[in-house]
Amino acid sequence: MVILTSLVVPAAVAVWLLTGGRTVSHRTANLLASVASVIALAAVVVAVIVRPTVDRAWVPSLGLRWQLAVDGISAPLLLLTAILGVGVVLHTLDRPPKGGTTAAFHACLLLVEFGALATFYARDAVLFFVAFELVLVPMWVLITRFGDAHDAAARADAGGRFVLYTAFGSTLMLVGILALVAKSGTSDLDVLAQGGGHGIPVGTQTLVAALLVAGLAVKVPVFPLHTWLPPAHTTAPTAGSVLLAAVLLKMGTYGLVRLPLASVPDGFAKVAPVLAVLGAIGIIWGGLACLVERDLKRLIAYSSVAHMGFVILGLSSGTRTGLQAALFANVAHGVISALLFVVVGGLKERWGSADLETARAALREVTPRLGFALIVGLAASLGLPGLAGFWGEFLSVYAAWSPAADRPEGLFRTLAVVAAMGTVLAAAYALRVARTVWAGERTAPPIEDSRDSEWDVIAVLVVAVLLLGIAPGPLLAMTGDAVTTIVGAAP
Amino acid sequence: MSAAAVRLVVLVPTVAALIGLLLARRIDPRAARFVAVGASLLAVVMALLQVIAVGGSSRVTIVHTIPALEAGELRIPLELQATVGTATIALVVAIVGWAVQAFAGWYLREDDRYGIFAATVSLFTAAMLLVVQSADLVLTLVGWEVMGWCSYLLIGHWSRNESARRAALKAFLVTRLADVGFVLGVVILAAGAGSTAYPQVLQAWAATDCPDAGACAAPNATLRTAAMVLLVIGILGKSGMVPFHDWLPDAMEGPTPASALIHAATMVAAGTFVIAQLFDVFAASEGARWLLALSTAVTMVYAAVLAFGQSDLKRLLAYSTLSQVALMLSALAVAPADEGPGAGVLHLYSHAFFKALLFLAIGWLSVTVGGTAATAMRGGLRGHLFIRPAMFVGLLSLAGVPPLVGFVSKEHVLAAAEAGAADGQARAWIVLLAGLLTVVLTAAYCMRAWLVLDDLTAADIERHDADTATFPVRALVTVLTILTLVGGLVVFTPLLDLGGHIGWLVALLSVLLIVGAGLAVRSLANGEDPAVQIVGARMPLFDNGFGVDRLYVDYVARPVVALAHLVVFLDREVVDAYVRGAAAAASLGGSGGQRAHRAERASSGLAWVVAGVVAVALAGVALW
Amino acid sequence: MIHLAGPYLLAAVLAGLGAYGVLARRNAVLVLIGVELILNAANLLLVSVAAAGGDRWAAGNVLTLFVITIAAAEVVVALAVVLAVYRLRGDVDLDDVDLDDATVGEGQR
Amino acid sequence: MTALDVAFAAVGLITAASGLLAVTTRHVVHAALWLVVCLGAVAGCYLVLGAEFVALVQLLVYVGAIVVLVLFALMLTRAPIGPNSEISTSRLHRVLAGVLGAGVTALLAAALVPIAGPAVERHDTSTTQVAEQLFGTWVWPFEILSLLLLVALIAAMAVSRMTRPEQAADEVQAAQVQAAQTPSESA
Amino acid sequence: MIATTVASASVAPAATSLVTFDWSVLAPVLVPALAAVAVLVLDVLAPRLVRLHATVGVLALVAGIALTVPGVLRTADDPLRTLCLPAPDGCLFEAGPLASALQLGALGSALVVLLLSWPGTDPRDHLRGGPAVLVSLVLAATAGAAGVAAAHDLGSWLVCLELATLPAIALVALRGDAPAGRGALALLTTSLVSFAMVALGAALWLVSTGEAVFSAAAATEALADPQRRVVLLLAALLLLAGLGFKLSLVPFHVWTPQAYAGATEPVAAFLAATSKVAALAALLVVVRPLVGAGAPVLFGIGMLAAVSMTLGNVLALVQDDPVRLLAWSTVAQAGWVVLPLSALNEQSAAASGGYLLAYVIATLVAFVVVHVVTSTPRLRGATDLGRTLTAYTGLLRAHPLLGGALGLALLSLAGLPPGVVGLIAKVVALRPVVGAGQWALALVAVLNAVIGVAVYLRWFAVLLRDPDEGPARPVIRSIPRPALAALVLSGAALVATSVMPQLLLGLLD
Repeated sequence: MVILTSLVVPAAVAVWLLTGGRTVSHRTANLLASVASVIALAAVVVAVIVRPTVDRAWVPSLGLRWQLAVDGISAPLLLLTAILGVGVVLHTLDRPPKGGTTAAFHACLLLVEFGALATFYARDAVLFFVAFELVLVPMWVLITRFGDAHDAAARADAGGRFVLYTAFGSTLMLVGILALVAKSGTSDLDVLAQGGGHGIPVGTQTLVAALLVAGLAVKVPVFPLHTWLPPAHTTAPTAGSVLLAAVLLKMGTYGLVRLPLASVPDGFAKVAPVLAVLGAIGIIWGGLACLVERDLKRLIAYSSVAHMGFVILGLSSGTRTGLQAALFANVAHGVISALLFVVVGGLKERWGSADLETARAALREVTPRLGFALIVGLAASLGLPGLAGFWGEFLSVYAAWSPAADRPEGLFRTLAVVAAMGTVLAAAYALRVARTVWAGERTAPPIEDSRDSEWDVIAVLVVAVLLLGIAPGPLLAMTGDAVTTIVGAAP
Repeated sequence: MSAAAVRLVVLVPTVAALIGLLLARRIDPRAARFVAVGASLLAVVMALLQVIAVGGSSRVTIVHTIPALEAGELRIPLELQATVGTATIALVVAIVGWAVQAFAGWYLREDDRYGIFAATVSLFTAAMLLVVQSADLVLTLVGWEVMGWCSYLLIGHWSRNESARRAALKAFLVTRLADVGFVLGVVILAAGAGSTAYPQVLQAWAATDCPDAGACAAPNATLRTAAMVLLVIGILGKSGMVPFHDWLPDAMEGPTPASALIHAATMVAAGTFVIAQLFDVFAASEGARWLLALSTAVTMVYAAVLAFGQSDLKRLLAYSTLSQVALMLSALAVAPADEGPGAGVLHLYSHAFFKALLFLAIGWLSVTVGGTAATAMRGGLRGHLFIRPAMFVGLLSLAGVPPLVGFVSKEHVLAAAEAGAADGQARAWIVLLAGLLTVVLTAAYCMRAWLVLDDLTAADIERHDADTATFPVRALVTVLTILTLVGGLVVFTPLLDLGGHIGWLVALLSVLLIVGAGLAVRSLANGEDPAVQIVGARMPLFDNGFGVDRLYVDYVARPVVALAHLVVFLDREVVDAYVRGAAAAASLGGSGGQRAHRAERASSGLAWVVAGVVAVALAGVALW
Repeated sequence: MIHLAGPYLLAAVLAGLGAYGVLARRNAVLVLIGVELILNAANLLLVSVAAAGGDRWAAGNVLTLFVITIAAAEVVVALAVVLAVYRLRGDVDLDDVDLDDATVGEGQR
Repeated sequence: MTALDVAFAAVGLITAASGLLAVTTRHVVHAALWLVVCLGAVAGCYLVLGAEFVALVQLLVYVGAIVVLVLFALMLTRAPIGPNSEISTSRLHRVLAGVLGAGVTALLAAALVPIAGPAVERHDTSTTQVAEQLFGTWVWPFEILSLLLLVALIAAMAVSRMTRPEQAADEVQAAQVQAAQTPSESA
Repeated sequence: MIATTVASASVAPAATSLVTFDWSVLAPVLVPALAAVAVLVLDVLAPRLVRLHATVGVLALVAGIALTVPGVLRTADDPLRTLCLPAPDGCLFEAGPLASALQLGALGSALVVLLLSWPGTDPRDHLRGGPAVLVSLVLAATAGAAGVAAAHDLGSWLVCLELATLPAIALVALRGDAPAGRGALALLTTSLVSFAMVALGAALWLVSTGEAVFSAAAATEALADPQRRVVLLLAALLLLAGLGFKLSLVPFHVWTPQAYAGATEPVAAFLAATSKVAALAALLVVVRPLVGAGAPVLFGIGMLAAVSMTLGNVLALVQDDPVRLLAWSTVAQAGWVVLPLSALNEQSAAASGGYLLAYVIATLVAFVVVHVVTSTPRLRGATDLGRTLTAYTGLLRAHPLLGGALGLALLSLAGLPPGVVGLIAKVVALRPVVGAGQWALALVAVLNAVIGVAVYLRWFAVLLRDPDEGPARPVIRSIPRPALAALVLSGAALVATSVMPQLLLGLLD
């Protein structure tokens, strides 16, 4: 019931906004969306506590069911999505969208939230795919209609890239899912996870795992499938960037945990070294790209590539620690990148562009709040202990150093070293940004500091970054049991 | 009681930092000052309580904090510990922290960002105390990294100066680079133990004889060496040892209280304590000890030489820190395994006092003379009846004149080296020789500093001290002076678990060397700055650390940036080329197909049909 | 007694000729002739099955009748279309390219 | 070689030869006339194969109706009398067409000849049998066929009355009248 | 002549009955067939009541739709049967769920086409022959489509297939201008050749199996004999090729853009929907006995599918005329339709049918909107502006109903939610392919799914723009009521199947 509430309310309000409520004022649309997202958040919170399940037939011909549940792996992501769902709506309050109607903007936000929640709830492989696709069009609309007002061509390009690239990935994933379902005879993720791929030959498992991994890697994104991300982030409106980084990318890693890792572990073990190498390359690649990137939003997008590299590395290690690390880093990156995008999006609005080469007033001097938020975000991004980013990265390196028995140890240890080197690059680019934007002697031209809804959102995110950093225990405990069921207890 | 004290020692400054952060934006700095100084005093009280509670027992008290983290196979207990050693060092740190807070309250009274500075110092102190009290590798790492970040903030406090921004960046990046080693070392140790708690790690890795061969597997010696080498790399970075030494002098761009904090008892010395904690494992890794010995031996001499030639007295102190920290680390590198890390820890203890004293004194002085350059400070002490003795004591202690605290600890270090040499360790000879050389050089630059500061020929300067410094500042200078004077008595208490002793022969030798060096410098000075006399025109070379910064830029920074440009190029032209290529191919195919279908002739349609049938049929025939 | 190879071979030849006729002619009506040849090849096969007694319900014969009738219906419509096109364009050449028309694909209509 | 085989070979040769001429001749009208010969010869084949009713229908419908229609069409579209190279496609095109045609023949022959087997007893199907089956088993397609013929007629009439678009406006009225007349004509 | 033959349908069986007759089973075919004749008769009696003809047609189709329901409700193992011969020969007309669902699709799409071409609603309406001809041709072709779905024997299969084809040629030609002539000519020549191939294929089928029915038993027997197997495969390939023309599979597709562009939009919709249903229905009849035919047929179908979807998508990507875009999209979608057949397992036929129906619904909605937009007067600019994509600029805001319907249709065709039905259809189509382990084909399908997304989003992006950016803002004051009905009908089907895909897929099993 609560699960359905958290899904139906945003979806219904979105549909109404798209049909009946097309002409409502910005305030009304925002109020409605706020109410919807808050209800969804409340329902998600209840669902995370109560852990109800929903199981209803939807398309019996395909064996497709509305099979929804909450477990330790999805709970943090659900909470993250619901909280950010409220956050982005709140953030929009003071900044009416440009490029289309406000109703459409809010509807798109709610639809993305709806799709992401459904993805995280889904316990049926095919339903997962359907939900996975749900977010594409609203996100695409956000990018192409409501994105960077200056450059229509860039919007179209970025939106097209986003939707085509991810559609490619998800269709590939669909092939993998269908192969999996064909081989194992069920699309129930829980049953698949329990089966653990028994009875499927390793060769087939490997193929299925490769398909699933390749498909999901686009969404994560894993090097070299990441080139859609920077343009998408650069052009998307702030709310879109936040959702993209904090929610959409997580769907990829979540899918990796749910599908290949849980369902065809033997096959995944074969693919994992490749994936891990790509993850490590992503860490270095993203970090290096950030060192010379001129556009602040693109820079943060590339840093996302690097951070997701840690998640991938943890996932590939095949240990419980690795999985825990990945899940933690996933959520942490969600919060951190959301914070950074809110700040940077705000800066882009104020500055008119996000080019780092343009000399501007130091944030520390003229806008203490934005400056503080930025430096917290950067510190968390470089993996400073006590902030959210640290635990996932540390545990990820740990997991890579001591991978599961069936992984090539030497390779993974090398990757652990590479990943650790990546943290230096993270420090370098984070401080590069701090040095050019945050610190400095300039006080002109002044810009307005963060206020009202924007500051509220930032404050919540800063608190979340701190909480996750100081007390990682609850989150780790939340994922602990579920991780054990997937990877299996230690030998 | 003791558990609460242990927790509070760490917690009080942390909370102070958070409160300070909230108060930071108040215009009136009094609230911030009150919180910062009050909390630091409270921390001293707590540390004192802890010392009392732990007393002379050799027991290790484990204290729980937040619940342990269960990260899959890895258990992270997140516990603190209290032993006599940790309690004492914690007290030292707390005292230095208080001194710095109290001093900063006065020193930065005009600064519009004092609040945030005070909060950062609180956090810095908390992080160091965490490192000291930690019974868990991860907690150590947390404190370790937070210190690094705080040092970044503190060094870059005056970020309106480009040089401060650069120095902060450099400090953080260099230490961060070395921290890769630290993190990996921690990871390897934890991976071997399945836990990050010190007891488990020590048990798993120490070279103790296993009572029951079946119950515990012998630790992998290669991995152990790797872990410890990596750990040492991290420590070299944080402590500014060669080859990571270049950031530390630049860090003088920060406000003097920050320098005092960084140099005296916290960040640069933290490595000593970490190795001391892991000494049993460390002692068994020859490779790591060699690395540490070589690096510290080079650093102590090199830094001492550089210290002598600095045109800026604050930088002189910075290089002296390098040299002294190298000394304390060298003790760990060469001390015989059964003697333990006591000598190094003792030097950490003593260095904290006299270096804090020196920094605060010089900071105070700089306020009155308007700079820290040797030329500006010339004769600066003449008007300061209050600072003059403090500075004198501090420099003597630094030079290692008996019976000041610096003498006691330095002799312990030398004695450890001697013992190591007696043990047949080749590296101990190196360290011993370097140590003696350092003694000479230290005496020389201390003498130089004194001669500059107390230059009798300089014009008499008005007495400033009475009307500028506040009471707390005077109090703290007094306290630090006293501690520097009598701190050496600690060797007669059970507070520091010392395995060593003073080698009287070496002590005598070093005293002679000190006196000789001092006299030599004095005579060479000839009423001028001795450095000008000796180094002369080569001073700028000394000032920029023999151009090491350039090397970093040319051989590390530039290649990395070049690589980054390459990556961006590849990202755009190769990785993305597939994407653009696919799009281009699709539209090219589209327009090509369009052209092929442009005529749309019915007969070509027919040709297509028949050709298709034949093709399909032939394919079918070929395949049946 | 009869060998079925004969009718089969003839059907194959007729079908090949029809295919050639379809492809080698530009005039719509002549294309129609090729099509008729192929249809006759089909019919020949149907009848030869009937001759061999290999069918039931007189299928060979009946289907031949059906094909003939359908062919007739087709021819009627085909000729109507051809006439109409001829009236519109003045010829029934299949390769005739009306340039104004050919640009339709470019969306400039 | 049975007698029937010989007879079939004779008729078949005529069929093949006339079919070849029908698709290769440069005279438009000749092509239609060769088609008449070819279709007539096919009717002969049917006779040899013992399907006299089909042969009759072939003569009546094909030769009688279809070819006449084709000839009419050729004349109505003012097809030139006499040799005309423009009715064929280019030489290259024709060579390709020839290859394809030969391919079709080869393919079919290769597939069919192996199953021809030895000589079989000719199985005659009487007209009565055909009629019984046609109105018994095959009555459903037969009825649908009647609808097909009707529709083809209607469609042909409607289409062949097309005029140029500029006359369209006043055609609407006329078309309705014409549509009204169509069924009665066919009936 | 007509009157008598129709009458004989009811009289003859009684006299020489070899087959049984169950009128209710035949009704989905008979009702539109009779209505086609009735419209012609009405035209004679009351030529001025043009609306009446259309009404009769609509009523007949509605009745036909209702009459398919019993067949839909049956299971695949127990279809409705009629025209049965004494055992062991079985029945010549079998309406199982799949066949009935396809009949339903044909009748439903024809209903939308009739509503769209309602007399007097299109100012450009100058069709030859008047409304009655159009209505009766549509009805006749629909009857053919419905008939071929259930046909089990070569005779009715051939006749029904041709009944579904011939009127379509005439329908294209009816518009009476040069493009229509060209389109009709292209369609005509291709269809003639294709019919020739189909006839040849049917003859070869009879040669190899000795049966005039598409029976699995006979086919299996023929496949067991190596020599007959070759002939049967050749027959199958020829039949496949002939039907490929109707389905617009590459390389039999060339007529498609020409004919679509030349015909009126309702007729194009007919070609895109009803005609495709007939073709697939015919194909399924052929393919089902061939389960077990193995590589050659599978390879042939797979190749056709891969090439069709690729070429169709790539060319659709560069089209600027919405009708041509939809034409090329038909080519691409045809590839998707036959994709599952390349696996030839028990899921394939239903998967193929399911995909086709989803496509038909979406494409009908698109055609309805295109028709409304092109037949609507504009503020400035020429009347045929509706035939460029820019004419749809800002349609979502300018006319939410039309824009929303078109948008949903495009997303369904692209296979993106909220067009869930398209997405589910892709799942359905890919499932047998993946199940059979045809990875290369699956990869091609994946790539084409992406290009397809690009194709339809390109148009969808235009809908999203600001209406003022467009060259000539369409002034759609009111949609003619029949067109509105068509829009509501097809749109409702699209929405309903998107929310509950089971409504569609449930028809098939």
